[in-house]
Amino acid sequence: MVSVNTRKRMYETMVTARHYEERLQEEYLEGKQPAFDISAGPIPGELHLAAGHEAAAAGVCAHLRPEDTVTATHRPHHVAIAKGVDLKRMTAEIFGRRTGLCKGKGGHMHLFDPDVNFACSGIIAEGSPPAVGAALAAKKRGTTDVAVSYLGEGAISQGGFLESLNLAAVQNLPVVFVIEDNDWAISMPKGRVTDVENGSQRADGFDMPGVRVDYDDALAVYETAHDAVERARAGNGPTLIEVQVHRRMGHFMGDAEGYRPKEDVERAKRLDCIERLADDLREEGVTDGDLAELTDRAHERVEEAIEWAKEQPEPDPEEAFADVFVNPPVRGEIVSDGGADDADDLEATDAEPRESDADDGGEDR
Amino acid sequence: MVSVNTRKRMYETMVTARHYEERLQEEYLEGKQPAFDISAGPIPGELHLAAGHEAAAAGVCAHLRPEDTVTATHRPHHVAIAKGVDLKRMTAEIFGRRTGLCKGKGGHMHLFDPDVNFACSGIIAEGSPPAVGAALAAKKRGTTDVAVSYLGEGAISQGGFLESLNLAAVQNLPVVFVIEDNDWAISMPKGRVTDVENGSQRADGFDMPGVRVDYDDALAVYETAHDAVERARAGNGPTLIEVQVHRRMGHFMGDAEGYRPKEDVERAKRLDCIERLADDLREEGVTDGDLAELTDRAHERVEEAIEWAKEQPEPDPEEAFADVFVNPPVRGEIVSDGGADDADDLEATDAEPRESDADDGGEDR
Amino acid sequence: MTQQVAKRELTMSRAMVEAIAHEMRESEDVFYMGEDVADYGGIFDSTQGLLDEFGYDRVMDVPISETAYIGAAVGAAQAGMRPIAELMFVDFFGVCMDQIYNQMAKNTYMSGGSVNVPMVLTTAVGGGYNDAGQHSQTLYGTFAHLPGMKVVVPSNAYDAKGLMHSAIRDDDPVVYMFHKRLMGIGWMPAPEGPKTDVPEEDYTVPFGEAAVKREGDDATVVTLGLHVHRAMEAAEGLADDGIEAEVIDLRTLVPFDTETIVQSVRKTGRLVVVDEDYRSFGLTGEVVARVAERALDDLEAVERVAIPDVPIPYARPLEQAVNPSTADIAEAIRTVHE
Amino acid sequence: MTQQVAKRELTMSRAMVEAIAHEMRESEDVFYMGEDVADYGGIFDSTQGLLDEFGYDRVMDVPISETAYIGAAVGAAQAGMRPIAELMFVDFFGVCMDQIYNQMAKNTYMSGGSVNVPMVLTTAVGGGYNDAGQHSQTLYGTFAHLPGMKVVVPSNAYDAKGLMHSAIRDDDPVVYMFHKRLMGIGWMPAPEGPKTDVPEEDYTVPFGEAAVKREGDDATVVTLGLHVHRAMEAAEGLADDGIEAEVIDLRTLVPFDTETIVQSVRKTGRLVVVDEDYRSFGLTGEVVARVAERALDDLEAVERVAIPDVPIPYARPLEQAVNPSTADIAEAIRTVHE
Ligand SMILES: Cc1ncc(C[n+]2csc(CCOP(=O)(O)OP(=O)(O)O)c2C)c(N)n1
Ligand SMILES: Cc1ncc(C[n+]2csc(CCOP(=O)(O)OP(=O)(O)O)c2C)c(N)n1
Ligand SMILES: [Mg+2]
Ligand SMILES: [Mg+2]
Repeated sequence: MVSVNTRKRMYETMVTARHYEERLQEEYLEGKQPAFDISAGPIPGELHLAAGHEAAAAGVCAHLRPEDTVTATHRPHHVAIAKGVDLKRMTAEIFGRRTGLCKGKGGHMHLFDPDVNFACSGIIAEGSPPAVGAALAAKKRGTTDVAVSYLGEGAISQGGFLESLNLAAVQNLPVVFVIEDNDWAISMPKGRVTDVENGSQRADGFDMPGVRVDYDDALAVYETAHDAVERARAGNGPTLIEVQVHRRMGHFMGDAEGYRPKEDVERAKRLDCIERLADDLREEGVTDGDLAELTDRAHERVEEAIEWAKEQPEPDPEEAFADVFVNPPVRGEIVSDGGADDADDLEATDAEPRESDADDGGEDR
Repeated sequence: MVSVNTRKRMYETMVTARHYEERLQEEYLEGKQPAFDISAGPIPGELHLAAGHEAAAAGVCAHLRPEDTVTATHRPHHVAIAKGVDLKRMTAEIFGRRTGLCKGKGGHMHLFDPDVNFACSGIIAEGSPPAVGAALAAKKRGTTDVAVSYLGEGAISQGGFLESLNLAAVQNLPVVFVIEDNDWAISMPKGRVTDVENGSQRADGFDMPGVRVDYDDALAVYETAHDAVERARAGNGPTLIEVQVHRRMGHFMGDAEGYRPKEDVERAKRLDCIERLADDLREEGVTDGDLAELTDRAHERVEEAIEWAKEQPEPDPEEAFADVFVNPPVRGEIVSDGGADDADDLEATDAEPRESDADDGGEDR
Repeated sequence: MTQQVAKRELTMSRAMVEAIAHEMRESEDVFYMGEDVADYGGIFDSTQGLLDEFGYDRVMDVPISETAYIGAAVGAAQAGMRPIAELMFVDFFGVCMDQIYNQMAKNTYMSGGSVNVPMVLTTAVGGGYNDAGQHSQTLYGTFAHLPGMKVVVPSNAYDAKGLMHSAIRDDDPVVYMFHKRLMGIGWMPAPEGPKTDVPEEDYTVPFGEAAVKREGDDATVVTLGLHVHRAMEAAEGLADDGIEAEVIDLRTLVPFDTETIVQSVRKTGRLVVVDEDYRSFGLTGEVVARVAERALDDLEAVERVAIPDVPIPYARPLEQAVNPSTADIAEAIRTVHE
Repeated sequence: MTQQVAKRELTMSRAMVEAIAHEMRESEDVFYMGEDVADYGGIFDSTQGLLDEFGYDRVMDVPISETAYIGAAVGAAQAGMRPIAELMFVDFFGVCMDQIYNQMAKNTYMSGGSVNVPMVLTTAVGGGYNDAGQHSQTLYGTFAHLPGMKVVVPSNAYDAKGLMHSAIRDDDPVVYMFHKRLMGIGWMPAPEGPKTDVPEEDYTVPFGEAAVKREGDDATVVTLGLHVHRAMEAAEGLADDGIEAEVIDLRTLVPFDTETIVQSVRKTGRLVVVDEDYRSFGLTGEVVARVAERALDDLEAVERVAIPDVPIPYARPLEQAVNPSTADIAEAIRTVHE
């Protein structure tokens, strides 16, 4: 049985994530009017939102401690929020600010928060091997830390994921692989790219337990993840979980979803994991007032983070040349100018801050 | 029921392959005395012999036609022989001669015989995707050709193989994947690198049939392969087969096998698939005289091939610069000298044939 | 004579797709494989409209498993077909390079020419829209360094079509790198330059011939892809100051047209190489070295303008600091001209 | 004063392993992962003897799945350990480059330095023993081109040990490329050069400092790895004819010691770059370009000697034709000297 408190916490996490995505969407589209220009506006570049995926984040991460590692995908915000990533600095990163988690170098697909051992990346299944490595480190050090590797259902055919299953299994490592099955990999429906309906079936080929949660019920996810995480912590090895989620938006902002049947979009919106959990909480006697309170607090936190982020300074151009190494070479030269000249001419050439305007879409607009 | 004729043909193939390996071993070690020098002798470089694997080659390839594609591994000779690769030109290739299958450019790990659609390569699982591609071509063209991808049991954890299973399955392609399980990947026993005892279990994760032949009985392989190949030809999709074989020698020539229990070597030698098939043939009424005749013919063919190969000319050094492209650029320059100078100075620099001596182990001996 | 020949301006993506469609009509052997190439039409419009005409069998969506499907293209090509396989972003090469460089590129040579691999690997390159370090690279040098693949980089619609015809008809593997910012994608505004007149009929742009986009006596600017347009802009700007730069668009990296560059440098004596790839161990060094080998006596000054050996950062001021701008190029030209 | 300090000559592999063993003794965080690194001791002796002292947990055999285990090393490194992961042959990079260049190399930068990846990727390079196109490459340029990894290439036992200590202690990812022909492996005879005196105690060879192996006024030969020994041999041979070549061993590619090379060329005026990697878009071009940028006026002649942009062929006469020999180097020195 999942306690009401836990349910409420998950609810708040999910509402935070949902509101965060909605607000990012607004911010993202600002400055991309009237014509959509990916490089314009306060948040340029690709933006992959996870509205409809929240149950998979909250239900799993509810079991995790800061010491546990999570590697997320190109669609990372809900998981980051559930894992406890610093929301302000994460937002600042997404807005490309100097005080962002990565000083503006990573952006929304490359959020790193070592305080809670969270990372994500933009290449399909790329996070699986490092998660296995974090688990390996835990095993070597004799801790009870676990690692969770998130993937989309489109990633279950990628070699790096499949190799990771085997390595985790044979080394008996404390890893939980979590597939968020939102039915689509950009425009490709699951059935077009694999014969298995149940992605957790991939585990069968590696003698690893595989479990599927057929509906995005945060409580079912919570319970399934509970077993997997406990199994891992107890030194009994990895588990593969697939969770059915729903993609409420396009693959990335700007995706018109011409390939997607309208009913499928509607269905995804109808099957709302947050509504489902709210209903459950009501059944448990939680009042609408209580829920509204949680929601308000969540919204407030999101607003605060976005407000804070937007006040943060942009990085100086010359910061682009730092951080390639934490231990930069002394004598050997690393080219560190933007182009034309030698390192010692840095000030003379590219490092002079160019005009940078938050609404400027770059050279070729 | 496998006809006696088919059994005899398989026997001859297997004896040919075995004798071939034994003779190559002799030739290889010649010139590597007293101290083993990998770069010396008539066959330099790595040499991976497949003695003990013959049943997996003969039992599968007995079902194949020249139009069918086979991609083999770094341990390819037995499969090449079973597939009907030109033995003389293959041998010339292994001896690095100009009339070899690849004009001396490929060597023993890179044998290509387009006449029978055979290829092999030296990177683990690298042959699987091209085999899937050949099968895709067959499907697109509406032929009944199939493709067979050979792998070692060590390869079943490699991403390229696992991805290929999925692609073949979802496209329903006429491919048969054949794992030769010789218990070892160089020095690593199977149990150290994967949790599954039965490699064909990998198929389970992709909704593909997987079958294991638990002992290297050519007849059992033949029958299993029969079903798989027919299934593929009929358009019913791929199959994964694992065959237990035995590694009678080191991983490559020169491997002292310090890591391998002596009993395991002895066991591998005791469990001889050729002896097994001979016994079977005797039970079917084939006389020792008949078997000797097959053996003699096989040995003769091998001797002829080796003799022929050794008479073949070595390539000229300047041939090294040809064949990068079949359609070499006209105007755009491709650097085609061995080093110091421009293309038009070719004669003046490296293309002048250097001393090349078949017993010369190269610059640094 | 009152009738005017209607000129047809196409975006680079339309031109590229036109060549593909033409070749697909000509031969059943040509087909396209990639992620999101069917219904979506290619994330960067590289297959826009093809599904309607050719159907799912010839415009194939494939699982996200680049090793498997690019390797499958190799196998199909060796079986005599002429596949086009798309690597959505060149940045993803790391998951499938083995099939690309060890099979696609080497099988012809390693087979002594008995096998050939007539396939095209298309891939999107380039940054400038804040997509960060895993989605903004060009990696020109990485591909051109490894032998056995022809490597082409169109900078405009005319070349895009002609190079695509050449690529599909070529009996060798061709890596066709198209710059996102040049494609004319609705959501990613392009400079005007890449949109050019494009003949309706098929034609080829031969490999190994660089294009002199602008003549000048004062400096030679060698570049490719997006930066052809920035170099042209820089050159036009400097013309006001009486500095005349010659701008050369490499168009193909393998084969490489050393001759055109050397001739130009013999005239100008000054070389600026502009590249959107990482600066060290890549294209810029190669161009300088080829000129130094052939025309050292004529070479008076040299500058390289490229990504300064850092991963490509996300935030706008940071990315702008590392991606060579028109101003950077102008400054380099001034420097060599001094 | 009658007592002599006993000198210890070690093979390069022994020296490399000695450093690893030392660091493993110092810290539980250091461990080694790779194929055949436990019982076998590394196909090229890179872990010989380590299993006996440290056991299977710290000298780990792993499944043939380079993406998984090299990526796992990244994860373990980010968790604060100091893994060493071995890619058996550098030629296999194609199956796992994503984890190497997109994670290991970029995570420090992309995290703004909040994460670092203190791991070493060891890998065997080089040909000359007829192992053909998939097992004979060096790929120096491929690794050095992509930012975020330090890249080192020892040419002798002393450097091998010192560079390994530096690599393991470095807080950044280091690619440690050891040339098979230098390791002193029983079955692969090596030239004598790489076997050197090696102190028992630990010491570091700093990154970014090339070594002048031989002084000379007539030409500068820049090279690395195996070809340091060929260049030395060529230089000694030419000394008889009165030509004195300066031979520089780069030792590390990232960071790169431009200064030492430029100083030498300022003196000699002539540059020969010798590389066992492919010629174009790689190391040779980079060296020439760096010299051209800094010392163009002093540069009178330049030659590149490298693998001529063909895959590496199998047969002995063919491989010898493409792998730069002592004679090729001597000829190049003569050419620039003329
Ligand atoms: C190796 C690789 N191939 C392709 C891509 C491009 N890509 C980014 S997201 C995506 C679809 C992913 O689908 P899925 O895994 O189901 O995750 P979702 O986006 O649905 O959350 C693709 C193909 C990539 N980033 N990396
Ligand atoms: C990607 C890759 N990794 C590692 C190797 C080195 N290697 C060559 S053969 C081999 C062992 C293969 O074992 P298995 O697949 O069982 O085949 P077997 O040699 O037993 O026939 C290894 C690790 C390689 N060639 N390619
Ligand atoms: Mg999905
Ligand atoms: Mg094996």
